[in-house]
Amino acid sequence: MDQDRRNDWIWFGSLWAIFSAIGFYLVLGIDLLPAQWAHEAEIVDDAYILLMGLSIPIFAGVAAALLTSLLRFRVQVDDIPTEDGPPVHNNRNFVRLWVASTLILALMITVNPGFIGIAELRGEPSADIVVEVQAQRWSWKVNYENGAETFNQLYLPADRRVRFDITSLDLVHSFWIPGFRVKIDAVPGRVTYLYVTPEGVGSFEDDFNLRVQCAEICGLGHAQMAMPVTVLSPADFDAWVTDLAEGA
Amino acid sequence: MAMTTTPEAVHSRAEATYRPAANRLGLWLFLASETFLFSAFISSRFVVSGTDQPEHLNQGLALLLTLLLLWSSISAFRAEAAMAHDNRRLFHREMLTTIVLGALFLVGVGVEFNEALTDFPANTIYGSSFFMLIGLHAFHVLTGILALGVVWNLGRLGHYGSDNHWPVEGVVKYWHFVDLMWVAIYPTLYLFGGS
Amino acid sequence: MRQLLRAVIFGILGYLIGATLTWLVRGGSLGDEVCVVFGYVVGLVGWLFGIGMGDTWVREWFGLPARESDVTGWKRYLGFSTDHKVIGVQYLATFIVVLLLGGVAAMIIRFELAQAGEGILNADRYNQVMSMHGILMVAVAVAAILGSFGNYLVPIMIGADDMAFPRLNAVTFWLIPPVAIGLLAAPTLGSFDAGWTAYPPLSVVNNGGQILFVLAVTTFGLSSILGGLNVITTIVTMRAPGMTWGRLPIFVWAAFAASMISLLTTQFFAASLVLIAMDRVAGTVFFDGGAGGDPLLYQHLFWFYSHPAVYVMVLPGFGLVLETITHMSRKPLFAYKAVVVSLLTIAGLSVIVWAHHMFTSGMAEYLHGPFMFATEMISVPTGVIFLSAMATLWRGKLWMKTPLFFAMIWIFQFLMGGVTGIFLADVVTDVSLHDSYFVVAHFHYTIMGGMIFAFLTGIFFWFPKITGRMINDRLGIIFALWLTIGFQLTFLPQFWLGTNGMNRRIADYPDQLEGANLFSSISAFFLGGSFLLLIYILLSAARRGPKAGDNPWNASTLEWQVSSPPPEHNFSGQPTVVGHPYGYGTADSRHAEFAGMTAVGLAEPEQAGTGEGGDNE
Amino acid sequence: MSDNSHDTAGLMTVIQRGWFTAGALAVLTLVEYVVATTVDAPTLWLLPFIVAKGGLILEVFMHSSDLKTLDGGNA
Repeated sequence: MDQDRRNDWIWFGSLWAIFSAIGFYLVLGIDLLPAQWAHEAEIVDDAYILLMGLSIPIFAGVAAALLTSLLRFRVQVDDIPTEDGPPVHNNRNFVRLWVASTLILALMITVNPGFIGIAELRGEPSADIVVEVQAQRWSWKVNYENGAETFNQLYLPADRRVRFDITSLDLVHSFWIPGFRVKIDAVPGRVTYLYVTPEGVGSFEDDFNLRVQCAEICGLGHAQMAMPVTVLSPADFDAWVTDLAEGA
Repeated sequence: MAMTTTPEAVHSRAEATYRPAANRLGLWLFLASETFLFSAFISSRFVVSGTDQPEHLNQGLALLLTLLLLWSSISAFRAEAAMAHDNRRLFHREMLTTIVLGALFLVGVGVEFNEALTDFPANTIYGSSFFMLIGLHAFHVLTGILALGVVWNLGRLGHYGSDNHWPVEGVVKYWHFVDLMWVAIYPTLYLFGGS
Repeated sequence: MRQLLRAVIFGILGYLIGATLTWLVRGGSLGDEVCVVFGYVVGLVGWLFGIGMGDTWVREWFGLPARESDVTGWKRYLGFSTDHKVIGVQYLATFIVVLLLGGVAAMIIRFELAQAGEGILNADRYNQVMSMHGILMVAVAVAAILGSFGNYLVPIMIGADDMAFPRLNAVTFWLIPPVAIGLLAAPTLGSFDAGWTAYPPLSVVNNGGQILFVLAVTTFGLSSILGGLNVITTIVTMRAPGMTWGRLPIFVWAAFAASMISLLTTQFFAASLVLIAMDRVAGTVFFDGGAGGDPLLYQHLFWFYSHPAVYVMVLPGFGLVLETITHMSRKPLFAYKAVVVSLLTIAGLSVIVWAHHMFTSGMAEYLHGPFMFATEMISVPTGVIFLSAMATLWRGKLWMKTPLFFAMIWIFQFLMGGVTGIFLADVVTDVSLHDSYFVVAHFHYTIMGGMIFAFLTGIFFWFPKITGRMINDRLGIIFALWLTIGFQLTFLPQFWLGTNGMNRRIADYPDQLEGANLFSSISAFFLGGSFLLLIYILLSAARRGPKAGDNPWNASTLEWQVSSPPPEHNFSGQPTVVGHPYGYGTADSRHAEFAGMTAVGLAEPEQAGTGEGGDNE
Repeated sequence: MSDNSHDTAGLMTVIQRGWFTAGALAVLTLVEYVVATTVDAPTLWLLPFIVAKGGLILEVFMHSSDLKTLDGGNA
C-alpha cells in the first residue's frame, strides 16, 4: 500500500518536472514579446517574464496532479460504483501549508513586480520635453513645446524623457504605444499624463508596434484611430521640431 | 423555525406567503439592496461635485419636508402598533394620516423641483445630482404611498389582525426605510456645503 | 400558453400606451428616447401583469382571491409556474438558447477578424455585433448557473419543498424575456456599439439602440437582485431539520455567496445605467467632462458591480464542479470548511478590487497599489478551491464519466484564466496589456473556461435527475475533448496577439497579425461546431436516452434520494438531515432520513479528524 | 411587534416609545440644521447626526433586532 502511495507522488513529481521543463522551454525559449522601443518597455517585459517564470511551475503542478489522477486513480465501473475512496475529510497541516505558500507568493508578486515595478515605471516626475496630445474622434493632434503641431503623426527624440499631457475633446480614448508598452486613457475634462523614454531610432515602417493606437472603444473609427510614431535621434528631432515651428 | 410552516407549504405552494421569518428576511435583504442603490447615487454626488452647493437652495422648504417625513414615520409607527394590538380605528386613522403626509411631501418636492428648474437646472452638475437623488427618493415615496394604500384598503376590509399583520409591518418598514434614506440624502444635498 | 399570449399582448399594448402618452405630453416624435423609455416601462408592467402577476398579486392587492394556474405537463414550461424545478428548466433552456445566439455572434466576429481589412462587416456593424455578443454572453454567464441550477438544486439540496418566495421566483424568470426582446430590438433604433461595458461618453452620444440596452440590462439587473434575494432567504429559512450550516452541500454555499454579491452590488450597475439613461434623455451631465461631470464616475460605479459579477459567474461554477468531483471520485470533499470560508472570503474581497480595471483610466495614482494588493489577495482563497478540487481527486475512485471529465478540464481551464489574471492585476504588466487581446483571451478563459465548463459539468451531471434519462457518455467525452481543443486553439493565440499589439474591439488590425488571427478564427469555427454535437447529445438523450433511475451516480446528497425527475413537492416525507453530505468511504454513514421511508444516503463524518495525519486509509 | 397583547395599556407603552423617538429625531434634525448653517465646513460635524438618526429609526421604527431571530433555527 505504501509503495503504491509513494508511486503516486513519484508520478506526480516526474510529470511536474517534465511539464515545467517544457513550459520553461516554450515560454522563455521562444521570444513572445515584440521589440522594445523604450526604457519603460524593458521594465514591463521584465515583470512579464518574472510572472511567467513564477506561473509555469504552478501551472505545471496542477496539470501534473490532474494527469496523475487521471492515469492512476480512474476505476472501471460497470453499473453503479461500489467502491469508495479513502474517507479523507481534511488535512489541516496541508491546508495551512498551502494557504501560507499561496499567501507568500501573492505577497511576493505584490512587492515585485508589483510595488517595485510601479515605482520604476513611474520614475522621477521630471521630463526633458513635454508633448501635448489631444484625442478627438478618430484622430490625434500633437503639440510640441515650441508651438509645432502635427496631426496623426508623432515624432519623438530617442533617449530623452518625454511627458505626454493627454486629453480628449469628446469621448474616452486610450493612448497606447505597443512598442513602448505604455498606455493611458484620454478622458474629456481631465488631463492624464504619461512618462516615457524612447530608445533606439526607428519608425512605423520598421515596426508596426511603433504606433499610437486607440485602445478604448470609441465608435466607428476606433480600429483606424492610430498614428505612426517616429523616433529620431535627439539632434534630428531638434532640427525637425524647429523647422516645423518656423514653417508654421 | 422554517419547518413549522411545512404542512401548509406542501399543500399549497403559492399560498404559503405567511412565513414570517422568510418574509422578514426577504424584506431586510431587499432594503439592504436598496441601500446600495441609494449609496451609489449619493456617492456619485460626492464624486462629481464634492459637497458644493448652490446659493439658491430653499432651506426652509427642505427642513419642512424633513419634518413632514418624520411626522409620517411616527404615524406609520402608530398604525403598525395599532394593528398589532387589534386597534382597527387607530390603524385606519394613522394609515390615512401617513398617506396624506406622504402626498404632501410629494407636493413639496414638486414645488422644489419647480424652483430648481430655474435656479440649478439639470444641465449643471449640482442640478444633475439634485434631480437624480430627489427624484429617486420621491419615486420611493410614491411606491410607498401606493403600497400603504393597498394595505390600508385590505386592513379596512378586515384582512389583518394582531396575529396576522405581516403586510402592515412590511409596508411600514418600507416607509421607515424611505425616511432613513432621506436622513442621508437631506444633508448630502442641503447641509454638507455649509451656508 | 394563454398566459404567454396575454403577456405579449399586454406588453405591446403597454408599450404603445406608454410611448403614446409621453408623446402626447411632450410632443416631438414617437421614436424619441423618452417615449421609448416610458413605453418600455409601461410595457414591462403590462408583460408582468399579463404573464401572471395580474392573477396572483394584483388580485390580492385588491382583496380578491388569487387565481392559480392549473396547467400541467409541458405547458407549465411556457407559463407562470411557481415550481422551482420548472423555473430552473425554464432558465436552463432560455440561457442555452441565448448562449447559442451569442455564439453565432462570436462566429461572425471571428469571420470578420480572419483577415485584416474590411470583410463582411463594416466597422460600425462590427462594433454592434461585438457589443451584442458581449452583453448576451455576460447575461448567460451571470444567470445561467444561478438561475437554472440555483433554482433547481438549492431547495432540493436543503430539503425544502420550494424556494422561499415561489411567485417572486416566477417573476424573476419572466423578467428575462423582456431583456432578450429589448436587446434584440435594439437594431430598430440604430443598435448599440459601446461594448457590453457601455462606457460614457460614447454610450451617451451613440445611436438610440443604447437606450434599449440600458433598459434591458437594468431589467436584467432587477431580475438578478430578486433572484439573489430569493436564494439567500431560502437557504437561511427553509433548511430541513438537521441541515446545519456545516452540512450544506457545497453548491448551496456557493450559491449563497454568489447571491450575496448579486443582491447587493447589482444596484451599482443599475445606478450606473440609470445615470446614462438620465444623461441621454433628461439632460443631466454626470458624464459630460465639459460641464463638470466625470466619465470616470461611471467606470467606478460600473466596476463596483462588474468585477464582483465575475464571481457571481464563477462561484456557482466552483460549487457545481466541487459537487461533481466529490461524488464522481467517491471521496468526501477535501477541506469543506476551508472551502466555505474561501467562498465567503472571495465574495467579501470581490467588492474591494474593482479599480484594477482602471489602472490606465487616469484615476488617482495612489489608488493603484492598494487595488493591486487586494486583487492579488483573491488568489489565496481561489487557491484553496483548487486545492480542494485536486485533493478530493487524489487517491479517489475516479469514475471517468462525462461530468468528471468536464470538471477536470474545468480545473485546467480556470487555472489558465487565474494565472493570466495575475498579469492583469499587476499594474506594470497591465499598463501594457490592458484593453488588448490578452484581456480578451484572459476573460474567455475565466468566463468560458470557468463558468461555461462548469455549466456543462452541471448539465451532464444533473441531466439524469432533471429528465430521468442518461446521456450518451461516449459522445459526451468526444464533445468535451472537441470543445477543449477548439477552445485552446482559439484563445491561446490571442494571448500572443495581445502582447504583440492587437487591441480589443476592433474590426481591423495591422496586416502583420493576420496569421495568428486566421488561426484563431479557424479554431473558433471548430469550437463553434462542437456545440452542434452538444445539442444533438442533449436532444437525443432527452427523447430516447436510457432510463436513469433515481440515483445513477450513487451520490449522497438529497436530490439523488428522490425520483428522477423529482415529484412535484420534492419529498413525499419530511427529510431529516443527520450527517455530513459527503460521507464516502465511511461505512453506514448517512446524510438524511425520511419520515416513513427507509434511511438512504451516506455519511456521518464524526471522525472528520481521521484525515489529520495525511491521506491514510 | 412581538407582544401581541390586546390591551390598550400595552399599545400606549409602545406608542409612547414611538413619540419619544420621534421627538428625539425632531430635535436632532433641528440641531443638525443649526450646526450646518453656523459651522464653516460642517461635513464631519454632521456625520454623528446621520448615524444617530439612522440608528434610532432602524432600532425603534424598523425593529432591527428582528434580524437576530431570523435564522431557521436548525443549527
